[in-house]
Amino acid sequence: MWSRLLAAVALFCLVGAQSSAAQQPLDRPTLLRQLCGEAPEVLAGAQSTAELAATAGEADLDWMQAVLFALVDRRLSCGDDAVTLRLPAGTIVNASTLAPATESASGRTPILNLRSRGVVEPILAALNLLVGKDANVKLEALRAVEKKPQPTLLAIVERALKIERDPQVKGAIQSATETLALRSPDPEKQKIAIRRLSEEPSTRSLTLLLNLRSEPAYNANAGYKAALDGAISSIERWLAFSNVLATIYNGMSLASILFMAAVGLAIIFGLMGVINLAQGELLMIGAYVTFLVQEAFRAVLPGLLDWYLIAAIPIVFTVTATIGMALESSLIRHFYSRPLMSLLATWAVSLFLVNLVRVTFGTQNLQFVVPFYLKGGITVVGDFIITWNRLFAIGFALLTLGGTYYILRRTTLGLNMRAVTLNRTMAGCIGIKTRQIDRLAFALGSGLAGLAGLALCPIYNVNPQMGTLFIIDSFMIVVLGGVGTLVGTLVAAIGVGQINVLIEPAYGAVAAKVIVLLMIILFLQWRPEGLFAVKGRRK
Amino acid sequence: MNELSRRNVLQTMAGVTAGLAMPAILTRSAKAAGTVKLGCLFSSSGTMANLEGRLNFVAKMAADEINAKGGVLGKTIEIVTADPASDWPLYAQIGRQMLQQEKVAALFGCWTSVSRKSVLPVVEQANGLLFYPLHFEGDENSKNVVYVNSPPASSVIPAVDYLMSSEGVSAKRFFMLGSDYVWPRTINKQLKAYWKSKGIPETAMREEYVPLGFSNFQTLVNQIRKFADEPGGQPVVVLTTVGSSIPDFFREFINQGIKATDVPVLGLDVVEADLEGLDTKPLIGHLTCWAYLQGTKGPANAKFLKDWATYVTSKKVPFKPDVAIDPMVSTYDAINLWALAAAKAGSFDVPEVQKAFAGISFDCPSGYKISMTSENNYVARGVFIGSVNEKQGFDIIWQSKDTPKPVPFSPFG
Amino acid sequence: MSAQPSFYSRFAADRFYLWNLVALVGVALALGHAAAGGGLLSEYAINALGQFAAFAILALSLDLIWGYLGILSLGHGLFFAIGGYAIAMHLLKHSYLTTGIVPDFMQFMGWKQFPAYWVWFEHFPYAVAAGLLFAFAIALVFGFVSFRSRVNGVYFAIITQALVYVAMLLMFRNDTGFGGNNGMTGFSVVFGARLGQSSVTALLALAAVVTLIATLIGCRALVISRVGAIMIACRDDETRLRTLGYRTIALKLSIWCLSAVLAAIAGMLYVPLVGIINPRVLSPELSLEIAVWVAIGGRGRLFGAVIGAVTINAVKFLLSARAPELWPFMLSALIVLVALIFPNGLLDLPALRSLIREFVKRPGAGRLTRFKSAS
Amino acid sequence: MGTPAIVVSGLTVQFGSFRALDGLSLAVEYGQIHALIGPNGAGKTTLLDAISGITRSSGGSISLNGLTELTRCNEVDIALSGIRRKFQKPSVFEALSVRDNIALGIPSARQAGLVGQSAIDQRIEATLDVIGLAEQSARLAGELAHGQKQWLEIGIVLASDPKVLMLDEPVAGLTDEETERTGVLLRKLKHPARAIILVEHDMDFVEQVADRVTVLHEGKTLFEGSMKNARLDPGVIDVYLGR
Repeated sequence: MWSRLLAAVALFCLVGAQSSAAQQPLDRPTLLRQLCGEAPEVLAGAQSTAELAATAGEADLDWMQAVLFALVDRRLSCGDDAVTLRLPAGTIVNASTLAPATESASGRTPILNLRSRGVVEPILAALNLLVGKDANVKLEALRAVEKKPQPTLLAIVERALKIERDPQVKGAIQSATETLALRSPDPEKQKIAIRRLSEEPSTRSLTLLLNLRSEPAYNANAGYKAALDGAISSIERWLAFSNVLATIYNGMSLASILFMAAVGLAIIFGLMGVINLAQGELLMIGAYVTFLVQEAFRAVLPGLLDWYLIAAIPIVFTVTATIGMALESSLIRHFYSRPLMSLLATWAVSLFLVNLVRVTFGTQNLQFVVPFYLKGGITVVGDFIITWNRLFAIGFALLTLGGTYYILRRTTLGLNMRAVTLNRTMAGCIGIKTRQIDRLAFALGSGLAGLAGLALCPIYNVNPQMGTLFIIDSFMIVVLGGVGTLVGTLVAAIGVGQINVLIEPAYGAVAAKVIVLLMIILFLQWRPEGLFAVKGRRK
Repeated sequence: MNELSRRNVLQTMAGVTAGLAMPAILTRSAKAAGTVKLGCLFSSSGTMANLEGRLNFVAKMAADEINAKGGVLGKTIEIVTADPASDWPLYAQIGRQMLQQEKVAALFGCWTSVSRKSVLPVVEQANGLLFYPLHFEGDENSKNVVYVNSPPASSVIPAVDYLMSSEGVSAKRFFMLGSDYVWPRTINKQLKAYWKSKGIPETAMREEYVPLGFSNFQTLVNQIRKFADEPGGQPVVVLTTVGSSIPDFFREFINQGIKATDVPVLGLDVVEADLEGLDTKPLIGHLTCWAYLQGTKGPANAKFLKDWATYVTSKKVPFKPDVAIDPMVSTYDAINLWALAAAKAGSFDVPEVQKAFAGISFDCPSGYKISMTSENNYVARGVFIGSVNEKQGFDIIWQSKDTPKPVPFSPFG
Repeated sequence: MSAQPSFYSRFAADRFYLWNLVALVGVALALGHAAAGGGLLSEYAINALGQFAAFAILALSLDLIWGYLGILSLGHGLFFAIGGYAIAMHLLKHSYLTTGIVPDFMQFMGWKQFPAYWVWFEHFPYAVAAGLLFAFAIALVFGFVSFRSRVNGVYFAIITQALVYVAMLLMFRNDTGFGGNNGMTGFSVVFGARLGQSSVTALLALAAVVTLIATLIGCRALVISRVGAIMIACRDDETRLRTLGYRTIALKLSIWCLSAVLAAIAGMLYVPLVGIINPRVLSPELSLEIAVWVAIGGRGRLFGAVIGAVTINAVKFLLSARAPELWPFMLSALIVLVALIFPNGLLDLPALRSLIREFVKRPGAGRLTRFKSAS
Repeated sequence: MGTPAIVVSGLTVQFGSFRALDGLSLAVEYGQIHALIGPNGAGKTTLLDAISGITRSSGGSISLNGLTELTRCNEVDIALSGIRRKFQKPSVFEALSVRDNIALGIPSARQAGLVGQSAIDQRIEATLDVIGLAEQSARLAGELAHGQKQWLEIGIVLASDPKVLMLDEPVAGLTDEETERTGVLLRKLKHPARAIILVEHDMDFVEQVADRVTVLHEGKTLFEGSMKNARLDPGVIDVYLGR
C-alpha cells in the first residue's frame, strides 16, 4: 500500500520535474558543448534535446533541427573558442546564433559512434516531423521514428499530431501513433496496433507480433488471440507472396545482365561462327567510356552530371562499335574459316585490352556518381524491395532487346544479316556485300557489348578484369539458346537467371552457379543445337 | 583517378617501348656490387592488383629513405619487384626464383593467406625470410616468417568486443559473410568459439561464404535483411569478403536501404582503397579494425603521409597520393624492421638477422612503438577501430591503450 | 614398287624430332648427374626444368587431340588438376603420417579426420591409380556424351572451358574436402625423403624428363602408325571417314581418354616440384594457355608442343620476375602473330623460309602473306 | 534379274518445312550403272546422303539386298555393310600420302575379305593401278591435281571392293581428256556383284556410261528408263534439259 503510494508520488514528481525542465529556456551553449564532447556527453545532449522538443518554442525547434542535422551530416565544427556549423548551402554560421561566422582554427568535427548515431538519427527524424517543410520529408521522418520507437520520441510525435495541418501527414501520424501503441497495456489499443501492423506486412512486423504471443492477454482474451493470430497468418501469406515476387525480380535482374552480355555475342557467333573471347573486354571498354563521359560532364556540365548515364548511351555504342569494326577488319576476318584459331586470337585481344586498360587507368575500381534516379529503391510489398539500379538494368535490357529486334527484323541491314546467316554463298550471289555485312554485324555486336558495360556501371565494380566474369556465362547462354536466334538467347537468359536465383538461397551462390552450368552442359550434350535451333543439312 | 590523361597514356607507351628494349632490362641485375637485394611479392595484375600493387611502391619508398640515410651496413637496398598476377602458386614460383636466383636477403609480400601458405614451404626450404604485412587468421608461427600485422586475438576480438559492448551497439546476433578461403573460415571459426564462450546461442549466428571475386550480392543482402528483422536483439554483419567483393557487397547494401544504425557491418578486410569506387554517405558508421588508420594523429603519421604523397607525385605512381592503408604502413614497418635487425646483427645472413629480432622496436606511423620479442616472430601493434566516413575514409572511434602482446595461437577454436 | 616403309625407318624419318630427342636425353643425363650430387645445374634451374617437362607433357597431351584429331579442348587443366590433386593428397597424407602435422584445411574446417574418400591415399600406387582412373573416367563419360551427340569444333572447345570453370568453382569450395582456395601445400616428405633437398628435387625433375621422353616416343609411335593416319583423316574430314566405315566415336574417345591420362600424369609430376596445388590450375585462362603453347610451337608436330610449352614458360618465368608488365603484351602479340602469319607455329621453318624469300625477292613489300593452315 | 541392290520406297526427307525428298521410290540393280539426274535442288545429293546415313529420313525405307533396313543404321554400319560413296566435292585426306588414302579405304581387312598384311598391300597396289596413280603413291594427296583427286577418291571408295558404289559428280571440273579417262575407269568398275549409282550433270557422260537413268524433280521421280528415252521425254525436257 505504502509502496504504491510512494511510487505514485515519485511518478508525479518525475512528471513535474520534466515539465518544469521543459519550461526553462534552452541553454544553447551547454547543449553544443555536450554535442561536441565524448560519446556519453553526446548521448546526454541528444536525449535532452529530445525531451525539450516536446515543449520547446518554434525558433528553438528549428535551431535544434539545424544543429542535430549538422552533427549527423558532419557539418559541425567544434573549436575551443566557438562552435560553427556549415549550412547545407555552404555558408558557415555560428552554431549558437546561426549568424554568419568564420570557422575556428581549432575546429574539429565530432564523430558519432554507432550508438550515438542510432540515438541521434531518430531524434533528428522526430524534429523533422515537427519542423519539416515538406510532406515527403515528414513522412520519411515518420517512418524513421516508427522503425526505432523510443519512449522519449512519443511526446514529440504526439505534439506533431496536434500541430500538423496537412491531412495526409496528420493521418499518417495518427496511424503511426496507433501502431506505436503496440506495447501499450490496453489490449484494445494493442488490437488496433496489431491491425495496423498486419497492413504493413514485413518480417519486422511479424517479429513484433510474434513477441505478443507471450502477452498474458493472448491466452486470457479470445478476441485478442484471434486478432493476433489472424494478423500473423495474414502477414505470413503476404511475406510468402513477396518472397515469390522478390525471387522473380532477382531472377529477372540477373537475366537482364546475362542477356545484355550475351546478345552481342549471339549476333556475332550466329552470323559468323566466330567466337569472340574479347567480348567481355568490349563490355569493359563500354564501362570505361561511360566513366570518361561522366568525367567530361563533371568538367563541362557539372549541373547535368546526373544525366551522364543517358548521354553516354550513343557515345558508348559508337566507340565500342568502332573498336569492334576495327577488330573485325584487322583480325577477325582472317578467321572465318578457322574458328578454333579465332578462339586463341580473340583471347589474345582480350589479354591485350585488359592490360592496356590496366596500365592506362590502373587496377582500381572506377568511381561512378550514382544518379539520383538510381539511388536506393522502393518497398513494394512485404520484404520485396525494387532497387532502381537493377530496374534500370532490366529496362535497359528490354530496350536493347527491342532495338536489336527492330534492327534484325525491320531494317535492310537486318534482312541482309539474316540472309548471310542462312546462306552466306547464296547471299553473296544475290549481291549482298557479305564482307560489309560481317563488319556491320560485328560492329553491332560490339556496340551491344559496350551498352551492356554501361548498364553494369551502377551495379558492378568497373575495373579492367570485369569482362572476364561474363564471358563463359554469356557463351553458355548463347549456345543454350541456340545459335542465331534472339528469342533463344532471351529465353536462355531468363531461364538461367531464374533457376540460379531459385537455387541460390538453398545451396549458396557457388553451388547455384555450378548446378546451372552443369545443367547447361548436360542439356547441350543431349541437344547440341540448343533450345531454338535453325535446322539444316548437316556437314 | 580524375587525371587519367595523356600522362598515363604516355607512361604506358613508354612502358611498352621499354619492354621492346628487353636486353637492357635483363642486364640490370648485374650491377649488384654495393647493394643488398630485397624481394617484393605483390601482384600488379589480377584480382589483388588494386590492393597489393601499391605495396611495391611503399617498399621502394622505405628503401629510398633508408638509402638516403646511408643504407644498411654500408650497402644500399635494391628492391626487386615481380608480378605473381594474383595466382597463388606463382607466388611460390617467384619467391623461389628470388631466393635462389636473385639471392634476395628477405622477401616482403603476400596479401591473402593462401599466397602466404604457398610461399611458406619455399622460404622454409631455402631458410629465407618473409615479412607478411597483413592481419590474418593466426595459428601459424614459422621461424622464417615475420608476421608484421596482428593475429585475430589482438585485432578482431577487440573490435567484436566493442560491438557487443553498450558503448558499441550491444550486438546480440551475428551474420558472418566471407570469401571462401582460409582466412574468413578460420576467423569465423574462432569468432564462433568466442561467442559461444560468451553465451551467445548457435541460433544467433549465421555463416555464409561466397567465392573470391563474387559480385552478385542481391540474394545475400536479402537474407541479411531478413536475418536483421528476426527476433533476438541487435544484429551485426561480420564481413570477411576480400578484394572486389567488398565494394560489390556495400553497393547492394546501400541499394537495399540498410543503414549502419540498422545493421552495422564490421568489415575486417575493408580498407580505404575498397571504398574508392563508392558513394560512402549511406555507409557512414560501418566499422573496420586495423593496426593503422590514416586518420591517426601524430608526427610519425604526418611524416609518412607527406612522404607518400611526395613519392607518388614525383615518381608518377599510379595510385592515389592521399590514401594510406594499413598494409602499406605494415610494409613500411617491415622494411625498417628488417634494416634495424640487419644493422643490429651486423650481417644479412638470415640466421643472424633472425637472432637480432628480439628487442628491436620502431616508431610506426600509427603512433605506436612497435616491437618484437624473442618469444615469436610476431610484431606487437596497436589496434584501431574505424568508422566509415563520407570521404571514403575512416574515422577512428576507438584505439588500444598500448600495443597488446600478440597471441599467435587463438585460444578459441 | 611403293611398298610401305618399315616402322623404324618411318620413326627415324624426322631428323628434327630425332635431334631434339637426343637433346632431351642430354638434359636427363645432366639431371641424373645433379641427382647424384653434381653441381652443374643450380637448384632453381633443376626445379624449372622439371616444371617445363611437366608442362611439355601437358602440351603433348593437348597436341595429340588438337593437332592430330582436330579436337580443341579448352579444359585440359581439369585432367592436369586431377593428377595434381591425387598426388597432392598422397603427399599430404604421407607427410601427415610421417610428421603428424595436421593439414591446414582440416585445421580451419575444424575436421578431426580425413574425409572418407582420402582413404588409402597414403599408398603411392593407389594414389596414382586413383588419379589416372578418375581422369580416365571423367574423360570417358564426358567424351562419350559429347562425341555421340557430335559436339565438336568450337562447341566442344567452349563446353570444355565451361567444364573446367565449373570444376574450379567447385574446388574453390572448402567443404569439398580438397582444401578449397587454399588448395594443398606443406608437403614435407616424399617416399620418406625430405622434400626440398636438392637431390630430391633433381630426382623429381629427372622423373619428369624421363616421362617426357617416354611420352614423346610413345606418341611418335602412335602418330606414324595406321591409327595415326586414321586420326589425321578424322581431323580433316570426319564424315568422309565415317562413310568409309570407321567408328570415329570410338577412335576419338580412346585418344581423348589417352590425352586426359597424359595430362593427369603431367599434373602428378608437376605438383611435387612446385609444392602447392589449388583450384587456380582449373582456371579457364590456364587451359587456354596450354592451347597457346601448342599453337605457338606448332600443332600436329610433337616437338612443336614441347618447344612451345618450354619457350613460353621460360620467357614467362623470366619476365614475371624482371618485367612483369610486359608479359601479357608479349604473349598476346605472339598469339596474334602465330594466328595470322604462322598458323603452323613459329617452328614452321618452310613458312619462315618462304617468307624470307618473299622479302628478298620483293624488297619493300610490306604485306605478309598468310600461309595455308593444316586445319 | 535378281534382288535389287538398293530399294528405296516412299522416302521422305524434310528440312524444316521444305521437303527435299517427297515419297521417292527407286530400285538399283546389281551389275548396272544407275544415273540420277535432275536440276539443282531435285534431291539427288540428298538421296545419296540418305542412303549413306548422313541425313536422317522422316519417312519411307531404304533396303540393301532386300534385307538390311538402312534408315535405321548409322553411316558407319552402312559403310561396313558394303556401301561406299564419293562426295561431290573431292574428299580426300590431303595431309596423308596417296597410298595412305587408299589404305584408309579398307577399314577392316576381314570385312573386305582380305587375310594378312600382304593381301592388303596387294589390294592397295591393285587399286592404285586401276585409278592410275601408282606412280604418285608416296605423294601427299593435297599435292595432286583436281582430276587426280577425283580418281583418288574413287580409289578410296573402291579399295574395300564395295557392293554399292555411289559417285557424286565424278567428272565435275575435269578436262575432256580426264572425263574420257574417268568414263573408261567407270566401265572397268562395272561388276555383276556391284551396283553403281551415279549423280552427274554432264549428259553426254551419263549417256556414255549409264545403263539406266532416273530423273528427279522436286524430290520426286519424273522419269525412269534409258538416257536416250529421257532425252525425248517432254516432262524431262521441260524441267531440266530445256528445249
